[in-house]
Amino acid sequence: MNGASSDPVLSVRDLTIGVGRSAELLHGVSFDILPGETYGLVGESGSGKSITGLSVMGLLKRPLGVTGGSILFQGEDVLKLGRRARRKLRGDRMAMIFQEPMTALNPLATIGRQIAEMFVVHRGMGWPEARRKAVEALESVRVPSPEERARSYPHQLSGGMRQRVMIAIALACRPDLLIADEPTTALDVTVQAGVLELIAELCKAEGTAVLLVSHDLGVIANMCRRVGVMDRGRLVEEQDTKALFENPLHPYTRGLLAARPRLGSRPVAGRGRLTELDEVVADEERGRDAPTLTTPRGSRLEATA
Amino acid sequence: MRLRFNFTLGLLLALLVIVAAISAGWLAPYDPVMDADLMNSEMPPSWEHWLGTDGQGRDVFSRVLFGARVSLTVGLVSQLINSCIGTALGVSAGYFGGWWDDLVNGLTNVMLAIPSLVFALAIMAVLGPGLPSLLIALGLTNWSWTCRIARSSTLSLKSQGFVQAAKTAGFGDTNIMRTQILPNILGPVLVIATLGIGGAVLAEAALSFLGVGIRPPQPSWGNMLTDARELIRTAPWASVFPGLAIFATVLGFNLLGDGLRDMLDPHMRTRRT
Amino acid sequence: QDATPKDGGKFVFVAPYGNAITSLDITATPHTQDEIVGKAINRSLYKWNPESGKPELDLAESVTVSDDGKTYTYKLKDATFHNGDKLDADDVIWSYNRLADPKKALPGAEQMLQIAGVAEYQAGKADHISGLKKIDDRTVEITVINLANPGWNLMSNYAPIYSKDYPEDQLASKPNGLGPFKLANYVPGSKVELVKFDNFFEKGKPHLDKLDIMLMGEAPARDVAFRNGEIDANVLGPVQYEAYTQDAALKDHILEVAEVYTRNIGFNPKIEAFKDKRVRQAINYAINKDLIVEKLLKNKAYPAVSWLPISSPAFDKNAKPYAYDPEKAKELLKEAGFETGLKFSVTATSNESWGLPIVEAIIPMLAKVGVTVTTDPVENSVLSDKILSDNFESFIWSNSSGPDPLKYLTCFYSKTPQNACNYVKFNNADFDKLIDQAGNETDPAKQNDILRQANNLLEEEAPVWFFNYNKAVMAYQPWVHGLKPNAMELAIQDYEDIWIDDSAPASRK
Amino acid sequence: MLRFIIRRSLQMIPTLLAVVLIIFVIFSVVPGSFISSLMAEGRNVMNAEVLAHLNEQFGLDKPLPVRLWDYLWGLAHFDLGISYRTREPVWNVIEPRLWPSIKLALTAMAFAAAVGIPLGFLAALKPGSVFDTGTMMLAVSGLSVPEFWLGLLLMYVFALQLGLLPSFGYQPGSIRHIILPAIALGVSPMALLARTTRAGVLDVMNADFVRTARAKGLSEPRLVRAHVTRNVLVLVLTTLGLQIGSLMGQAIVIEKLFSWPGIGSLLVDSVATRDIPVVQGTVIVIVLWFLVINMLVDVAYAAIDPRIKVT
Amino acid sequence: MSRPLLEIRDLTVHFPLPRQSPLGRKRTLRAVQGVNLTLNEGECLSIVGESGCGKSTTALTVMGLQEPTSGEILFQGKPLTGAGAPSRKERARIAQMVFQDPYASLNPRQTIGRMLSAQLALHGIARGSEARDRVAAMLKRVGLMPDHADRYPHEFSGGQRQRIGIARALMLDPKILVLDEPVSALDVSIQAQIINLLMDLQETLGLSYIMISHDLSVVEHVSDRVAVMYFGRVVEEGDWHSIFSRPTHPYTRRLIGSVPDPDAILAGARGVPDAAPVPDAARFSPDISRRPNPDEEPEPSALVSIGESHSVRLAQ
Ligand SMILES: Nc1ncnc2c1ncn2[C@@H]1O[C@H](COP(=O)(O)OP(=O)(O)OP(=O)(O)O)[C@@H](O)[C@H]1O
Ligand SMILES: Nc1ncnc2c1ncn2[C@@H]1O[C@H](COP(=O)(O)OP(=O)(O)OP(=O)(O)O)[C@@H](O)[C@H]1O
Ligand SMILES: [Mg+2]
Ligand SMILES: [Mg+2]
Repeated sequence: MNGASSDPVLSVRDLTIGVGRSAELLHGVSFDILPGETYGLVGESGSGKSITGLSVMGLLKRPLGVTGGSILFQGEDVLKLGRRARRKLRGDRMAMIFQEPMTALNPLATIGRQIAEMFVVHRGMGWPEARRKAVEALESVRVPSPEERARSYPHQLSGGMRQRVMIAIALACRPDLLIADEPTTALDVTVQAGVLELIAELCKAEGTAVLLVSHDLGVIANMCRRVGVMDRGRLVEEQDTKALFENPLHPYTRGLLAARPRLGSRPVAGRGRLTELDEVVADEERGRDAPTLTTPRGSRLEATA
Repeated sequence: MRLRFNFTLGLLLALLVIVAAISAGWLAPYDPVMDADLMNSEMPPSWEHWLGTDGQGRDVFSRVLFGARVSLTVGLVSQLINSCIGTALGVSAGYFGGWWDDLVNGLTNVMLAIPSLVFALAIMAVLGPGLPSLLIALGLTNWSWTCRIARSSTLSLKSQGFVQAAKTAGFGDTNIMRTQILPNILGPVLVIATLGIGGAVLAEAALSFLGVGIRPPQPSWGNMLTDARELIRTAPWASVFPGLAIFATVLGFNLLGDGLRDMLDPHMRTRRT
Repeated sequence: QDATPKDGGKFVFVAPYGNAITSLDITATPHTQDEIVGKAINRSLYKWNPESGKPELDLAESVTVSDDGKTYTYKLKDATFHNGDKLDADDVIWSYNRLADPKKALPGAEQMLQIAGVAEYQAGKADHISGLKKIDDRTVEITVINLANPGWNLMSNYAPIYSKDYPEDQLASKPNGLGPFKLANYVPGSKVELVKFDNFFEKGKPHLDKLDIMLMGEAPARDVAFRNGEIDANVLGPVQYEAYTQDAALKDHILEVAEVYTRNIGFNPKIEAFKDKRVRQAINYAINKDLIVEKLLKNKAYPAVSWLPISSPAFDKNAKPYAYDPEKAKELLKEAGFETGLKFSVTATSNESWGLPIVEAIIPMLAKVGVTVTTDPVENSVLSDKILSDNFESFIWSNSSGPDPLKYLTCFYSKTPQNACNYVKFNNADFDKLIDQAGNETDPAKQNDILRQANNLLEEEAPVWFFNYNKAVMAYQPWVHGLKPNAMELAIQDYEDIWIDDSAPASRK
Repeated sequence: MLRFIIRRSLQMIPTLLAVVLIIFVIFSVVPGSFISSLMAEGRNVMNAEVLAHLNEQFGLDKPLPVRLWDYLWGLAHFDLGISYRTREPVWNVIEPRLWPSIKLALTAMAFAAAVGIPLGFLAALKPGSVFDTGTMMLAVSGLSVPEFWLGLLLMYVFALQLGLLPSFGYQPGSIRHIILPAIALGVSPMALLARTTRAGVLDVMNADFVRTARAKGLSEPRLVRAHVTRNVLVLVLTTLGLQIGSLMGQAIVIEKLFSWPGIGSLLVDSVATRDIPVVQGTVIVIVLWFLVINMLVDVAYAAIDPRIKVT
Repeated sequence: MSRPLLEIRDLTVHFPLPRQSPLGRKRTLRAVQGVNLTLNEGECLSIVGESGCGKSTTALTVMGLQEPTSGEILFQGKPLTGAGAPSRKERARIAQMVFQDPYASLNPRQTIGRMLSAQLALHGIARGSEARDRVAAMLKRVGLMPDHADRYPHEFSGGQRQRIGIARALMLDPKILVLDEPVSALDVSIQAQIINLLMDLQETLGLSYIMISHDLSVVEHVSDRVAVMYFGRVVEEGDWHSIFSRPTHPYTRRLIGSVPDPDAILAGARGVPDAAPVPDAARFSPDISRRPNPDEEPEPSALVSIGESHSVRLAQ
């Protein structure tokens, strides 16, 4: 923990998430995010990154629920807030961007309306004014011809554009905390870079703190000053990015870094084997107790099995 | 919770009916046709006749039991025919596409546009009343939903890796349809069939009402209900019990189908295709 | 019903058979349902008098018969059509020509056959009917080909007098008749609303201002509607009959009549066993028809003795129906060699009084004497088709058997073809002789004697299982008067005589 | 839009042709004929010559293909032929039945939608609750009762016992007369709609964009209003359309029971009397109704859902 | 070098698009346009490019799962498509495919063993216990346990499923393996295992690969040659080293530039290597974010050689 110049925006303490009361998916995770800071959360699929983000927003769906710990947002434990107060926070002071830009927007409402809604709900504006602000917001995320775009529907936009719209929505009320859950994984590589840059730039300008969830170390390296590594429901390591890459402490982190081929690292002649995770870290060393409940993310068909 | 309860209830009801149908011969205290005693007609439920007697003096309980046979045969067999036709057409149309798909699609639309009751009525008019005609009439008129679902499922399965893989492994088209596609669409088809069983039982009743049902004196719930509707004031038991039997059966299979659907695939809905 | 009729008010009647009215042009349809409406709108030369049981003059005030008994001269009444036209001799001639016209293929053609020259006209050998002659505007002369009273034919509701000047293509939608009521509104498939025709030729009639005829085929629904006061008269089925007669509030307003139908199971001699008189008799012995009539028909029928109904003048009051005697039946079957193994199917519609329920009831009874019966359920139209094309083993049907005994016994005359009405191809020389005799007998009493013998012979021969004669029953609301026990068809009423009293609810005033 | 309607109308032609063909074939092999139905009452024996003339008059003496061709030729000129039974043009027979039928279908559907959709919605908002379980049981029960049985029951209760409503019949202007048959007819689509709506709401509530809306801090009522309702409507519309479309054909039993002068009872009567031109005509009308309603549903889709373009 | 193992000549695949109106113009989607590629024995050819550029379509055509609109595919000089094409069964011995989505590429209702042995039976290679043995051997070869044969797909993790996918593809001893994004659905930690497995197999079995991927670091690691596809066309092609050291086409450059590379970033140096000299760089189409409209834009030139086994497509 480095000496904080100011109080953290978000302070997650011993957060435990479970299914009902029986199984734990997240075991006592703690981290802080300082104002204006971008904090990265990496880890492999199912390690609990998304549910961490969702629990901060208060969007966990039944049967999932927070079973212990606290989430201090600007010093206030949001878990103790009433539903109404919690809702007031959402979108206004903390916002979230999701992974899948194709389905995250209401297909039946115009882009403009979906952005403007933020101003109506949180700023009490009338629709015409909110709509004007929405166009401005679109402009700020560099959507070309924003006037026109405000009138289009999500399906008329490309994936990258939609993700920009999502950013516009999330940042509309200038929140203090933005949770970006794999915001670019579904996008083409060439588009990814642009979207990430946009997030970084806007948040910097507004001093918004960002919790960036990703499984891509490249993305994290690019964006974050500090990184937390998650493995099977635990935060196993937290370091400054540079330090992490240079000197990973936890064996799992080491494995993660080693397993990835790096561009330009191949010798001109021949090709070497990649380092596999379990060559670096033995299973016993890595997992104390594995999370009890894992549903493989599966296809629809699988559910019929 | 709700799901499990409803499904269990459905399963119980369906099993009850099936057991009743199978063991009607042992359970029924009287012959449903020959043990008619006009002297004892329209007797209320009593120790000798648990559910009373009908206008002909026949034991309602026995007739309800034997009626289960007919009604269930109608439901199960006609749905089986529907499922076979619908699946065969739907899978082949979805798999092969092209003109065959267009043809099947057109036919499905025609079948969907002619109300099945109207169609069944016409077929019954040609074949005359009786169990075989009923099976044909109801079996030929209700496959369009199965076909649609089978087709759309096949379309989405067709592009999946394992079907493609089977193709590249050199398997023939029929083999692929049989081993790769069919097992995977059986779930939704089963759901529709289960829901359809109830529909067929009701259709049998409706056709009986319109005068083209099972051939008397063979008892079916539909014709028991139709015959006894005049007696609703004087001998309500003669129609209430077959009515309840229909209700319980249709309810049972509907709950079963709903439950199956929820269990098999929570996302399967009859969407636009 | 003996108080003086009151004028005014509305009567809501119901047409109980099937649902729809075929056509408002009664000449275009042979269905009873349509007669129920047609009777209000149209008039024929004769009409059926339900009280006397005979045809009587309707549109004519008098008739003179020639000495040879074949030429009738009618003096027409001063009657007006709904459109204001006056009835004259040309209308009668035009109407009968139209009915007989083979190109028009009208059901009423049947009723014209007695008129001289119709055969030639239909064969295309004459351009008009020679037996119809206009004497003057109000006098018409009709020549017939036999000695039978032409009233039997010309009273038919299917043979009404239309105005010759009225456009034919309007008849179906805007009928124009001589009847007591004219059309106000027609909702196809639902009801016919009629209003009083002020120029009706019988002075002082009709009494009602309005007549609604609702169409309702479903007996339980009709029952609810009647009890709910939505309709003023209800033709009852057996179940309602029993319920109504036991209901203190309803039992005093029930009209019963023995109709002239004989319900029977006809045996097709195509089946070897049915050629044997003993088998046919055995079946008659084996079935307890009294019980069926009591339990299934709730006594809304009279167990049949032979073919002719009780009301028939040729009915033998001393004749006894076949008794229920299974032992005797077994004996007869044994004699005939059908102790076991006799099996036949009954072609039947779903009619409650002469259809499948009856067959269902006889199945166990016949099973007891070793006869196996199966059902062959058909629709109405298929029943007649199968019977007329000899495509059946046996059938259960309800056939007209009156009021004219000679006409209906002739159905068993060996020369009557199966597709006319000898459905069971009955062929008995003794019976034929009696019919021939009766046909040549002019003295009605003697004729009836001969027919009585024939009818008894028929019972002995048992070409059919004699089941019952229909009892038609109508319940009516207490405020209704003037309904008549029409043995031909109870649902066909002389609407001009119906009236309602002060106790009627507001909706009927 | 107009183009779409024209195109869809043209697409109906093959479907209609197929329907006509099917019905024609079925009724050309059906036992019994119009002629034999005339004799059905067992009393009026019509003479053979009259019958022969009747056959000739209706072209029944011609071979089947010729009859089919004549029929199609007439159809191409919007001529449905002459009814055997009434001897009037078929359209004149059908036309007065059309409005009562449409009225009944629409009223039944209005009832079904007004009750079924809100029920489904409420049930889905509290999935697993007692209300949900109860509603869905009720819905499934609604699908499990034979229609005529339900109709009779309604008649006994509301007309006879309570005396609230007329039990049968059709009055052009009367709302009271339509209530019972409409309810009897509407119960099964109501149940279906309740189920579809419930499933639709659950589906939509699980959609990603609803999570987005939650993340935006919308209150539940606002969320339901602004984001769920329309999306559910899109899912429900198909069922709604299919139900309205097939209601006219499904009404047969109810129309018969309540003596409702609609297309369905006309069809049954015509089948019974083998009045083939009217059977053909009514089936065509029923099918057309289905197709037109479905076309309208597609138009409605385009109005609600920007992703769908009708061109 | 001897005759190439596989040649793709002038491959074009068009898909019909629904007409916008009944009388509207017939529209087609040009998924693949005039693609020429060769694959030599024992080589790994990678195809990279953004989503929708026609990579999978090309692969499916090679597999015979998609009919080409025009052009031909030759295997050892014999056509795989068109009139003289081998039957589906014969073809199965030539090329097999590993699919992108390990979850969707296995039939959920078939045990692994059944799926694998059915192939053997179909081709008359082995039956009964012999087939079982072969299946067991194959499972071992891809790093699974023989008793896994009795399991259903849902009982495996993603990485295991991809191994099964590979086992299935290898069951018939094909010469060519087409890998359509074989690791992109997998976790980083598992990716390495699968890539290593694939490389091992290639060496021990002498297989030739066509690999489709958008992950350039993986591509760089395993390929011998690389083809960059862009809107249905190959825009740059060459041996891996030329492509990664001298990316020339603007799209290739951009692709390499947008790979988030932690080392480069942390080092503060995010550079893309210099392009090879081309006759006239200005002729590249400036806006590369848009699908080229074939009616407006000029046809690009053929591939132009810009170095030893390195060629690029220029705009005309
Ligand atoms: N609704 C749920 N019910 C039960 N378990 C759940 C539910 N949602 C998530 N989980 C489990 O919680 C764990 C953490 O899931 P989470 O979505 O946070 O993973 P993640 O790190 O975001 O993975 P990914 O990279 O795949 O998005 C996983 O084991 C997952 O199976
Ligand atoms: N069966 C088909 N019918 C119509 N269009 C198709 C079909 N298959 C592919 N396409 C279209 O052809 C184009 C090329 O598709 P292809 O799948 O080859 O792309 P890809 O390069 O593999 O993309 P990705 O990386 O997303 O898998 C796409 O625009 C796709 O939408
Ligand atoms: Mg996640
Ligand atoms: Mg692809």
